[in-house]
Amino acid sequence: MATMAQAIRMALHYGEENLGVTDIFGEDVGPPLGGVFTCTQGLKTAYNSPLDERGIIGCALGLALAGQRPVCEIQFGDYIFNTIDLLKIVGNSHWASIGQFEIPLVCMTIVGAGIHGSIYHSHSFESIASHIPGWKIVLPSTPIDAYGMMISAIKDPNPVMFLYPKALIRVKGTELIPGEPEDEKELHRMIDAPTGPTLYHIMEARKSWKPEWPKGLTDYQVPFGKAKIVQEGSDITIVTYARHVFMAKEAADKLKQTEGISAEIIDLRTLYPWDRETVMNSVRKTGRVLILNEDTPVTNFGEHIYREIVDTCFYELVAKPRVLAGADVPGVGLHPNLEFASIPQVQDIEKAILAICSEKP
Amino acid sequence: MATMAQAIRMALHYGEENLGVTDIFGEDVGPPLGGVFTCTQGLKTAYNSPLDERGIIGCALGLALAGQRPVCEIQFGDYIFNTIDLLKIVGNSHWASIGQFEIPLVCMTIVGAGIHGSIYHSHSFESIASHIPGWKIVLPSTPIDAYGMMISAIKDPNPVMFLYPKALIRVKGTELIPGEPEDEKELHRMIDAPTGPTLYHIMEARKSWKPEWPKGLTDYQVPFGKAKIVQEGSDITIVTYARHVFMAKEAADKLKQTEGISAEIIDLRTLYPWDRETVMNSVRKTGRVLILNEDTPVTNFGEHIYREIVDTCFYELVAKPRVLAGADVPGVGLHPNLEFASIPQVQDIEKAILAICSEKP
Amino acid sequence: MDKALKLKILDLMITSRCMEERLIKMSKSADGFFWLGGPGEEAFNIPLGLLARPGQGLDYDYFHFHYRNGATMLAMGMDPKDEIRQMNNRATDPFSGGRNFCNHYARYEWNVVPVTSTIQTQWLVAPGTARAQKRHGGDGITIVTCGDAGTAEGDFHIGLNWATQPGHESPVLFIITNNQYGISTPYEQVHGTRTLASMGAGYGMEYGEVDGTDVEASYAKLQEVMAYVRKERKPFLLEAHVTRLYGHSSSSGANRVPEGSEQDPIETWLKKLIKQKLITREAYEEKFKAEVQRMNQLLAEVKQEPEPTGDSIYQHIFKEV
Amino acid sequence: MDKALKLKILDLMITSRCMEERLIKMSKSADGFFWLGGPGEEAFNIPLGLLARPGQGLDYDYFHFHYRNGATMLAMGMDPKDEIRQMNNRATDPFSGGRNFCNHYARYEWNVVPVTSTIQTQWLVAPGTARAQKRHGGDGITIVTCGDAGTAEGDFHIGLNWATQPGHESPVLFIITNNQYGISTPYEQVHGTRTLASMGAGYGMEYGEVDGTDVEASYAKLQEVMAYVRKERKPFLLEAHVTRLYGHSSSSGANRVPEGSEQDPIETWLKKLIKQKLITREAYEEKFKAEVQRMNQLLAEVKQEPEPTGDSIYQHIFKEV
Ligand SMILES: Cc1ncc(C[n+]2csc(CCOP(=O)(O)OP(=O)(O)O)c2C)c(N)n1
Ligand SMILES: Cc1ncc(C[n+]2csc(CCOP(=O)(O)OP(=O)(O)O)c2C)c(N)n1
Ligand SMILES: [Mg+2]
Ligand SMILES: [Mg+2]
Repeated sequence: MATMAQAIRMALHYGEENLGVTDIFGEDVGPPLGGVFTCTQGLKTAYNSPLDERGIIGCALGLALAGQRPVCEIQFGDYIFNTIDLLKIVGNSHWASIGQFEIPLVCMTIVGAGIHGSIYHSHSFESIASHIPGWKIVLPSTPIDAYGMMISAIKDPNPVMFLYPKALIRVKGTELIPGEPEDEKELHRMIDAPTGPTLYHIMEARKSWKPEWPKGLTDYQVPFGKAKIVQEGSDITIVTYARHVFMAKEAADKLKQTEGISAEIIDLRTLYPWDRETVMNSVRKTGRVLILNEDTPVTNFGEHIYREIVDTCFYELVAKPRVLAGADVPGVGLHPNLEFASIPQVQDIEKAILAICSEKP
Repeated sequence: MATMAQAIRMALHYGEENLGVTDIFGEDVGPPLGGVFTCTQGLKTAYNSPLDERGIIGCALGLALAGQRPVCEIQFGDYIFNTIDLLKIVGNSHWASIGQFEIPLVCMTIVGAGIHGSIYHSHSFESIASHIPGWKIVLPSTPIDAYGMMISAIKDPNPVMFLYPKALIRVKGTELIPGEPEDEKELHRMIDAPTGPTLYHIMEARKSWKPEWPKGLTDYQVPFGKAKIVQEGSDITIVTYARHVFMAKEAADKLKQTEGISAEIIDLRTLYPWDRETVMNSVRKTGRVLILNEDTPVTNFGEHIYREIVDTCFYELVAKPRVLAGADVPGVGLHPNLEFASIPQVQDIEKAILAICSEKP
Repeated sequence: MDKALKLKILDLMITSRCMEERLIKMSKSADGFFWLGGPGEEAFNIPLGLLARPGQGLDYDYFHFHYRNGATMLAMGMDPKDEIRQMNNRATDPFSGGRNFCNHYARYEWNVVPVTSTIQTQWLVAPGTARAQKRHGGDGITIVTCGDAGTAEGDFHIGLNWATQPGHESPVLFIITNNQYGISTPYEQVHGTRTLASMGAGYGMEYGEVDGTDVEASYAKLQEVMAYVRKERKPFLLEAHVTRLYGHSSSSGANRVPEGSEQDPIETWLKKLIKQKLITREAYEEKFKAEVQRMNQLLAEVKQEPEPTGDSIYQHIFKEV
Repeated sequence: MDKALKLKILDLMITSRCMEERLIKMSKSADGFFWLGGPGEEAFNIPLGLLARPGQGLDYDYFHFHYRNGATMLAMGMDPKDEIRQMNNRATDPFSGGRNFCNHYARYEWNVVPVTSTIQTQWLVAPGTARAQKRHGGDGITIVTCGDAGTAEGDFHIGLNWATQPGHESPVLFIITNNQYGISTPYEQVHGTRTLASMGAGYGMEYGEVDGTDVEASYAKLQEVMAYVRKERKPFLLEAHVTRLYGHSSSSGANRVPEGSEQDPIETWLKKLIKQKLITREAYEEKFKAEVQRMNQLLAEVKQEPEPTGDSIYQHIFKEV
């Protein structure tokens, strides 16, 4: 099965062939590398930009204003924080011009911890992103969702922030993307650029390389604003996304066995607009909820979900809800002891579930 | 009584004379203007920087690293959004160097709506600011608090984000700042720079002008992390700050008269670290709470307070709490109809109080 | 320059000045809030508007304006009533529906992208429209303006850098209108070099200066550099020296600067045309008076138009799919 | 340059290379995570460290390093064990206590301010320390380094602009180590001009280039420009042409580039010293082998040192009042 990197690459290929994508650009996005996470290898409209995030967002906005359909990349979500004013402008241009200009722009950037990224390569971005009006925000956890949400992002005439998790970029999917060859070695042969020990070898190897795109790719979409119930359950609802979907699953599996707790896990997928209906229905059913993510805890996006849940289901909650988020510290330290203490781990999730489920109404 | 602008100016003067402030700088901060809101008139260490917010934060950090004590200004909080990466670095430098470097830096910037500031001069900053670890954040609502918190900010060896409200900058205080002359005309004569119809007149008038600083100014401090109970009450707690302290008061006064509702109003003053004790004690007493601010509502700082309150007082709340914040739109429109629809007004606050107080447990 | 053009420019100058002075009065009364605009820049901004090619799409020019380009918009054909609508924040304001400050244009049919209040960010959006134009072919160009103080932002560097990226050199006319001040900060306090234009050299870009209070010099220079940008599909950095006759904005009083402190380009042009016997001062004063009247009339009309409603804030957040 | 200095530089080169190669091996084993560093920059970075004046406070130099300045730190007197501690993220890492990547120094006693991973932000912090030095007097200067690709950030402009603000011109030695690549992006793809140094002209700043693979040229140039900055209290922009012998970082493999593709400054220097009969290749190889051994030994020792504990993340968020 395709990894998320391959899935994104195939969606971008579909986008440039069929959906009018004109420019895929960013730092190291074009040849020879095709992205530091390989998401843009072999794409015909991919090119390298100057090392300059403000220029990237600015140029993408200009392209969108001129009727193009750009997909720009900020190499690491960690390096998007010098562009917040520009993201505000991107988000307000349609509104400020009373609908005159459309801004069909996708900004993709990889987020979160889990790859020993140390102080400055472990940031989450959803809390600040969700505070910037005028953007739709997605954060898929699986390759097929990444494919389907990238197609939706490209088709949307509005700015879309396509976040994707560092920790899951190389994880293989469990569902075949429509059109993806069944044999993953075959997929590798077809679309992964040849590699080598150094950039010189890579440049040499790729001189004559051309990807062989799977023929049957479709415009399979995952609609915005639709969460996925990863597993049904009756005792507690876990609202999460990205890497923590899998960590929640692990914790829930364990507690199913040891305590018989039945957890319903919701993968939000779209963070703005998020799926209130699925979340509220679940909370109404279970009466207990854990909101889980890895961003720092003060003014955390999970607190928004939390507020909405309490506001909507206050008299239906049987235990006080919880937000489990990252530690309130200025960075994720490099040593695993530090990272584990900063980012919710499976055992922290277990503890939180137990605490909520053992609360007597 | 002094306005907030005068209060800040006097505190900065006290700081440069007695607390080692070395550099007060920013756009139009030095002569001839002394700040677009007059906060830095007549200060001996005030000077103009290039029009460049990134340079301002960067230079301030450099000065702090070199043992200086800078107070920098971002002319409008609205123009701080291109510096978020730098604010993160300022906030992590002490931590990243395991305590080797101190960062005694104050960044002052004016925030919020209420002066017909239109799309790009009406932003709140507390939600994003509070999501950046390593900073202390204050937002005073009165001149005397502004004085006392600026003194505290200067004395603190850590980065302090000194936010102050546009709508209140010219409002006179009701309490004399220690050392402030009793006659406000006298204060005006002493410390307000002469003005004129154009910049040319102003430059001419100020050539020979020198402020006459009040002799008795003290290092009166408002400690960080201490909220102020603006009025005591028993039916509902209103947690707010800045301009909305006064709007809450107005709404509460009205409802006292018409409905006999007794509201306790808390002016948070410090947003990080905020005064959990005062807030929780009040909520425990009233069982009802309204959290009120004007920032946009998704991932709003008020949602953090909300989460903490629900988490701490869940079983003591007799009605579901509410957050009343700005509208979820990309900007505050210029026409008053638009601004009033975007920012909580007195009657919106009344409605929210009524809704909470009329809820049957 | 033929006579008709000379007089047309004078007419546009009059309209522009009367419009701005109408706006200034509005900012001092209950008819408007914040004002800022371009009195002092007309001799440059009008030729710019006349030589530009407004229209929709890549065959036309794209405009990324600073907040002092009212005269340019008039020269491009804007009805001054629209500007008054924006100043009076009416629902009928065609640029922002009463949402934005005056001089904050957005006009899709003319490729005028939304003016933003953030200093200098337009400088890094401009290379984007220019890249699209370069790819499209034809001779449409991107025009972007800024002030002198704003060049201190990193975005100044970024715009020039992107427009000269090898393989992506693109047709941007970068214009700095240098009025010697950023609000209250004099040019010499914040810039170490005599000219900002010469910064272009570092990027291997063509650059130049012009006296932006001189109509003929401005017109000629703009003709020359636009032809270069249109043809070569490469950027040009132009610094125009202009004045700021009503100070920075209504925040700084919006009062006329003292006689003799800054040149009034309309007076300069008028004197020239009088000398050339193309007009008399009396005729000019007549025109001016009539235009003042017209602006008053336009305001009276605009004030009858609907206000935006509170509910309308939720419109146009997203384009419906 | 006397013989002793020449040999000292060679010794430092050996130490530096052996240290970096030790780190690279760690990144490929369980002993470390991400690596990046400076093999290929030694001929420039060591003279820089030797000529700099580390110490605490305004009388000494301030350092705002890029992430390839290990050789500079060694030349300034760093114990390679400290670098290995950081790579092994031990609690004993004196720079960050196991919190940060290798080559991310912070040393208060030497005015080495925390190295940040954000490209180019150091460029706008540097004018701050330099302003403090200018005010203080003496001849302490601020030294800031960056790569070629990073100069595309707006912060490049900002640093140069602040260091030349009239009345605030300050003693910053701005250094670009140009290795012709930003990760995988070749210099020619993103820069329209042959030299980055010449950008200094736009700011009225002195500037120059040097072959950073040549020890003597680097030493002489640094001596000259440091003397200028120390004395004139004005900035200088220096571009050093260097190589990148192990590619960008461990993310790109951290393998040695093919023979002949990039110059190894140690080999060049060694050949020169052999020619001058200051050393034999055998003696060099002996030294190198011994240094490899020493690094292994240091790692073995470091691995016995304590790890940071989870709880420690809450230390040093704020300085206690
Ligand atoms: C990013 C940003 N910072 C600060 C401001 C506030 N501000 C508005 S205009 C101005 C001065 C601009 O001066 P200049 O660039 O010379 O243009 P001018 O107004 O003189 O035409 C400032 C500081 C702003 N609008 N945007
Ligand atoms: C602001 C920012 N953007 C992107 C990155 C990711 N990144 C790390 S190193 C690098 C390339 C830097 O190239 P250059 O400036 O030439 O320095 P070199 O590594 O070649 O010494 C990039 C893009 C970053 N660290 N910071
Ligand atoms: Mg100006
Ligand atoms: Mg490089």
